[in-house]
Amino acid sequence: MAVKNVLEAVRDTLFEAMGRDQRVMVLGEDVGRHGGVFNATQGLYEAFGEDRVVDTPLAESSIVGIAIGAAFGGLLPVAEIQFADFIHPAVDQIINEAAKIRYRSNGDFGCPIVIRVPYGGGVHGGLYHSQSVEALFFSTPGLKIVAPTTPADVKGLLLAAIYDPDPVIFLEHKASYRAIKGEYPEGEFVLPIGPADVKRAGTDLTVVSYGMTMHYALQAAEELSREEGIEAEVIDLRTLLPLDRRTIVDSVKKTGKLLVVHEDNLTGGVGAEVAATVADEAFMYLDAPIRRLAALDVPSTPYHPALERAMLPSKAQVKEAILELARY
Amino acid sequence: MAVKNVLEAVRDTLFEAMGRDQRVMVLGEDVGRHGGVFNATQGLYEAFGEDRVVDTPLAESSIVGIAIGAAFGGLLPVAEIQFADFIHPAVDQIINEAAKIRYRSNGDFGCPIVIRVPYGGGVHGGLYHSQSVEALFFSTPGLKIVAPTTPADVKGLLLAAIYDPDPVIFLEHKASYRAIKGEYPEGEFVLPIGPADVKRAGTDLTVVSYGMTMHYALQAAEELSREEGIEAEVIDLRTLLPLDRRTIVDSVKKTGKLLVVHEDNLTGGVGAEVAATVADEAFMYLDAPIRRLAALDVPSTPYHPALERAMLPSKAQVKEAILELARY
Amino acid sequence: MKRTTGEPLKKQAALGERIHTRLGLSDDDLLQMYRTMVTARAFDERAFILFTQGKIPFTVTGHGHEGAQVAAAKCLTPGRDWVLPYYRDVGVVLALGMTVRELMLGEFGKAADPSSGGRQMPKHWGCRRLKIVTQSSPVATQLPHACGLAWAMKVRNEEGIVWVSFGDGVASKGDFHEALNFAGIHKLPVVFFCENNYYAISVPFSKQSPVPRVADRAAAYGMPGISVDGNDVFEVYKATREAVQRALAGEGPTLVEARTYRFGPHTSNDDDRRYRSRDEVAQWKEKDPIPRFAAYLKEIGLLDDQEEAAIKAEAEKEVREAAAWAESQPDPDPATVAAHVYAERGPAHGR
Amino acid sequence: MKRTTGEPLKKQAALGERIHTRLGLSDDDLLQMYRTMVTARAFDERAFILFTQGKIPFTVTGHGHEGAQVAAAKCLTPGRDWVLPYYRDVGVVLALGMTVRELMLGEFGKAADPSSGGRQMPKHWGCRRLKIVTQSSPVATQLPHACGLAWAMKVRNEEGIVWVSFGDGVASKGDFHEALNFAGIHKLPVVFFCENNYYAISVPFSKQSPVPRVADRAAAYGMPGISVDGNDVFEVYKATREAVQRALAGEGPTLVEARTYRFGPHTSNDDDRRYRSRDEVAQWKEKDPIPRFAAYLKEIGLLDDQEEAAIKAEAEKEVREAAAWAESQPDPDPATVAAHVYAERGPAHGR
Ligand SMILES: Cc1ncc(C[n+]2csc(CCOP(=O)(O)OP(=O)(O)O)c2C)c(N)n1
Ligand SMILES: Cc1ncc(C[n+]2csc(CCOP(=O)(O)OP(=O)(O)O)c2C)c(N)n1
Ligand SMILES: [Mg+2]
Ligand SMILES: [Mg+2]
Repeated sequence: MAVKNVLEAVRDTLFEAMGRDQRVMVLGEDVGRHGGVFNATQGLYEAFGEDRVVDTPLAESSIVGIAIGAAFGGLLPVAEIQFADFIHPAVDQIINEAAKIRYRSNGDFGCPIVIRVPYGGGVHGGLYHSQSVEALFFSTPGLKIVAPTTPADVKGLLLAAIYDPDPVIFLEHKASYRAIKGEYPEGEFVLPIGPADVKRAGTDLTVVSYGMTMHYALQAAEELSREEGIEAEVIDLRTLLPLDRRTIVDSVKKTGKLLVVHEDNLTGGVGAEVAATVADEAFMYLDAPIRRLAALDVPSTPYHPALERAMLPSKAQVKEAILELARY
Repeated sequence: MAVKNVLEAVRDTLFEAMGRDQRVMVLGEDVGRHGGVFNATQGLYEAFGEDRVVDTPLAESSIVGIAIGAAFGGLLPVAEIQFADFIHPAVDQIINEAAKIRYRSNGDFGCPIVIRVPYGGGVHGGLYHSQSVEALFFSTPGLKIVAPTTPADVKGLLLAAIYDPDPVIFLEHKASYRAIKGEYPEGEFVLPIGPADVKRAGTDLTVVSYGMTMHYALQAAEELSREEGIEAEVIDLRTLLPLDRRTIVDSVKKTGKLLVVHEDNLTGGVGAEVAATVADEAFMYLDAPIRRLAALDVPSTPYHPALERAMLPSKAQVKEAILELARY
Repeated sequence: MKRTTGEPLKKQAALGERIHTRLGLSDDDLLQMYRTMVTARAFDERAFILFTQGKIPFTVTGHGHEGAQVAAAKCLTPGRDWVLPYYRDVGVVLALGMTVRELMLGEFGKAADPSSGGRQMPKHWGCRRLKIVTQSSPVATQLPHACGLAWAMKVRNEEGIVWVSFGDGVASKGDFHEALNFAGIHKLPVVFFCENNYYAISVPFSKQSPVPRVADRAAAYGMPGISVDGNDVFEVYKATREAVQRALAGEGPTLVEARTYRFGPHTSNDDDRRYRSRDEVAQWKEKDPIPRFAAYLKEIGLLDDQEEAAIKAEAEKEVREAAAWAESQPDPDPATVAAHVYAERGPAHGR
Repeated sequence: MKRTTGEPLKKQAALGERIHTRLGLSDDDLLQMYRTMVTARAFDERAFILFTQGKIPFTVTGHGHEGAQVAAAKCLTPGRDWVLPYYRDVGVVLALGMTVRELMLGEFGKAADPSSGGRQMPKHWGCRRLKIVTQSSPVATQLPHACGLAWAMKVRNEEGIVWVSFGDGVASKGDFHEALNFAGIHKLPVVFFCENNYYAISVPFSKQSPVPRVADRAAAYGMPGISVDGNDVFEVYKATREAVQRALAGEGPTLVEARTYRFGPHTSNDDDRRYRSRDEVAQWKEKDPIPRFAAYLKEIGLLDDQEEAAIKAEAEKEVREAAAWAESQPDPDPATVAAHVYAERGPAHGR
């Protein structure tokens, strides 16, 4: 198997999907000749032409709205929102339209679109090139949200998302694009949307995460295993919505402790739902308070590296939080 | 003191504020000559003229955007979004602009706007005249969200919101407009944004809620006190953001049990944050799993009363949940 | 209703220069259009009565718009063209082939309501069979959908066009701009059909628009903008048909504005006396498209007073019976409330 | 730099018919404008060097836009008018009175950066003192803010106007439409200033706009649209001044389009060779507004080669020194990261 980074995985998966299925199209700002500001669509324009690789005007609401219409018309559109921070004008089309179409039509219409969204901080992008937006969409039944951060997960879930009959927000952590490398499965490789992935088995506590902080958790868990003999079970949610409560609850029933980590800010984040679920369904198994580690509750990530570091959760903090909870 | 309903409280408070302070203005769809589709601005146009009571075009993003600009210019704008279900086009202006202005300008600029938002179901409004949108904004530091549902709370918090130097989303439950009556304090009566209100003291369990379900909880608590001798402590959040964690945690430390109830759907709702907070900060005091009761996780409230009833939490369900948890 | 004498046909022949023949409309076309207009009117009147009787909690009517609607729909080919109507377009969906009974199920929000099984408010039609796209209530959102559909038709080389309607207030919204802009850039086969009734609820057109005509906005999108008397069936038909032909010919989108008026309140929740004078309403009622069209039909001998009354009576009977029938149909089963949040099974096949 | 001989003044007197005198611009005005243009250029060149050196993680430049920017800013009255610039407008904010040192603090994101204390990316200026409104990065959002400000000025009877700038890509967005629509309806004192450089990152204007000029969109909003050669300082000045005068006279908003070009990549992250031919760039560089303005100044005797070089050297020195100074200033204190989420104290007093 080839080793690729996350960005290559996105691009190659799009290339494969478009090559195989005429219905797949991509649209967004600069996705055409430019190949995307992160190069995620590089080569598609040359290979598949301007009917299927569409440079849209600078107008996010219409990017999603056009994708919805194209899906009605039988295409399988993959829309790119250039940065997660610019998805907000499209919230109406995503929440009130895409996510409600099947329900409101009593199943007569569906909305098989994918919205690719580069997100996340740690890239000196400041307030508007760093945001995590999962909480914004997390209370939206009808929508699916996936956030894979290994090349294999990216491939398997992006293919699944393209063929999913419902709208999928596909979150790509910008910091993972080049930093995270791994095996890239050849050919048809589809992962189900829904199930979380136990990326590391353990017995002492459960760490639930996704995105870049999941990688921090994995690394910290390895270190703590070596250094302290602490065995953390690390669950990568991968799919945020619908949430795989079962895997989480089962794990906590085994370990008795839960730490949730995410880069999104604390209040109202996905971590709250994970914690609330466990505080209900695994209450009798809990040996310690449920801990959450997340970004500070400030409006967004500041630009200067010193402020940025102070705002985002770090690997060191994740390690410390695991250690502290393990010792509780 | 006069007894008024919630709608009258909104209207009369706006009238008082505008009469007292030239800077206060209202803007929105049909707020002028019509007086608002719920009559919440009735009489303002006649009393204060079209410079201060502005019928805007049908364009929610600009309603909020114009309010922000007017605030820069020294006014204190109160924008009305006709139904919560139509706030989505304004999400960018609310989250990326209003909530981030102070932070991004390092305190140089502020954004003293109020966005009044009639919300909630049970009024046969179907998918798009029933939504609860608090979860959408709840992960937005820099923004304040209040949701009072007694005439006195409405007055005190609306006045506070108008004078608050930060943006405030003011949620008005449509079903409370006429159904909830109570004393309306005369003259200057301001309540602080932030503190939750213990609407009923109790010892057996803590019920945290807001909006119409808070009234269900209050009624159920009274009934269960009479019928079963169960004493529920009912906390009305009133302010959702920033969340008054202290009052909640202190109450649960006393009662040992927590039920959170809201009309918004379960996943990613305010209830998750309340539960997660308690599962961390009051863990040692908990005698039972933390329970949440909320609307079904479906895209929105269906139109037909039979479906609507099946989707929304009822007073009977609240009562049952209290009873069950008390007996746990 | 069948015609009983050959007389009017003769009369018509003598009037070869009449506008409808110039437009290629046959006698049958005219009568069918007239009947649909009358049925639409009767349907909405019945719906309002049902509301007043407390049998349904809400309705919204297209009173006054029927001429524009039926004329526009006449230019469309059901099953070929995608249609995105808005909540006043009862005349459109009837003309396309939704039945009065289907529509009545929607008014009651019954389980068998084809649009939504009782999940949407009345008048939010959707019908895959007829390529009528499911409607939300937030306005303007359907305009980019129309562009996406047109894109799909274009790249898949499918014959047909996309027709999307909306009110004058909608022209204020960002989605209107983004959609017309995209359609203009790519010369998409879309007909943007604005039913300008000069009010967005209470807000008069002058507070929505800095220009006197919605069609004046078309130039900014590099497309023709045509404003017509929306109560004149033939003007609307002509403008819409030309727009459809342009679209079919690959010449791109058109913005058609049909200037009309809503005779009733905005919805059953509204009281329009708060913002419109009775005089103004009365003046517009004189331009009512139904008597006006009837007058034309009479002039050319296609209709007489008796037939006019019969058509009306028939329509009223049909809607009354449909209402009674629909009322007796099963309500949605509360056990289905959580169905169709997600597809029951994948993978996607274009729906 | 002081002038050393009286010669050119004489020469100028002989040229009473020159355009700048007709426009009411003095020699001092011209020289001040020229210096600001050169300083803006030097500032951005320095910023790019800092990026290349790895001293700052990011920058964005206004190369090529300086003529339009300085000419437009010349029409504004600092402290009276509200100004909402966008990220290329280094020439605007310099002209209004932000200092090179202040701007350099922004490039480094230093604690004393007046715009944001290092929270925003460089070039996101805000400065209450000069009524420069805090900028976000999402484009077009500032356009409705401009309307709100204008509304406030109007109802408070404050003298002045609101000037807001943006790129050509922004005209595609919903907020553009909603803002111009509102300004048009209420004849608000706003000047909408579009710097059309024919690209939104890589997307050419032809894929953003169905009409050849941004100004062609103005008619839809009932306002004048004026398109000028953005590299001609006098054309821009004239059009903007007229727009300001209209606004001051209560005649409403204007859309001014300055057609120009960006000489460099979109930002320091971009490689424009992926989407623009070097030929195209070279052709536009021949229209560079700085040498063009210099040529005019030389023609009227206000500048010679030596002075030209001296002004450039002076500007380069100023920005180099400012960069070194700014680099040495304190970084933001991580302990302040949670400050200014909410106001430290109320109540609101208009900020
Ligand atoms: C985004 C949004 N905002 C507000 C509303 C509430 N609303 C429903 S219809 C309407 C007025 C629409 O006016 P117009 O477009 O002229 O159509 P008309 O009803 O007059 O036919 C408003 C404001 C809505 N449905 N959607
Ligand atoms: C809402 C939004 N979407 C996308 C972006 C990313 N982006 C930044 S600048 C830009 C292009 C802007 O082009 P234009 O308006 O022509 O201004 P220019 O940069 O050419 O001066 C884009 C797409 C953004 N900042 N905001
Ligand atoms: Mg209207
Ligand atoms: Mg540009």
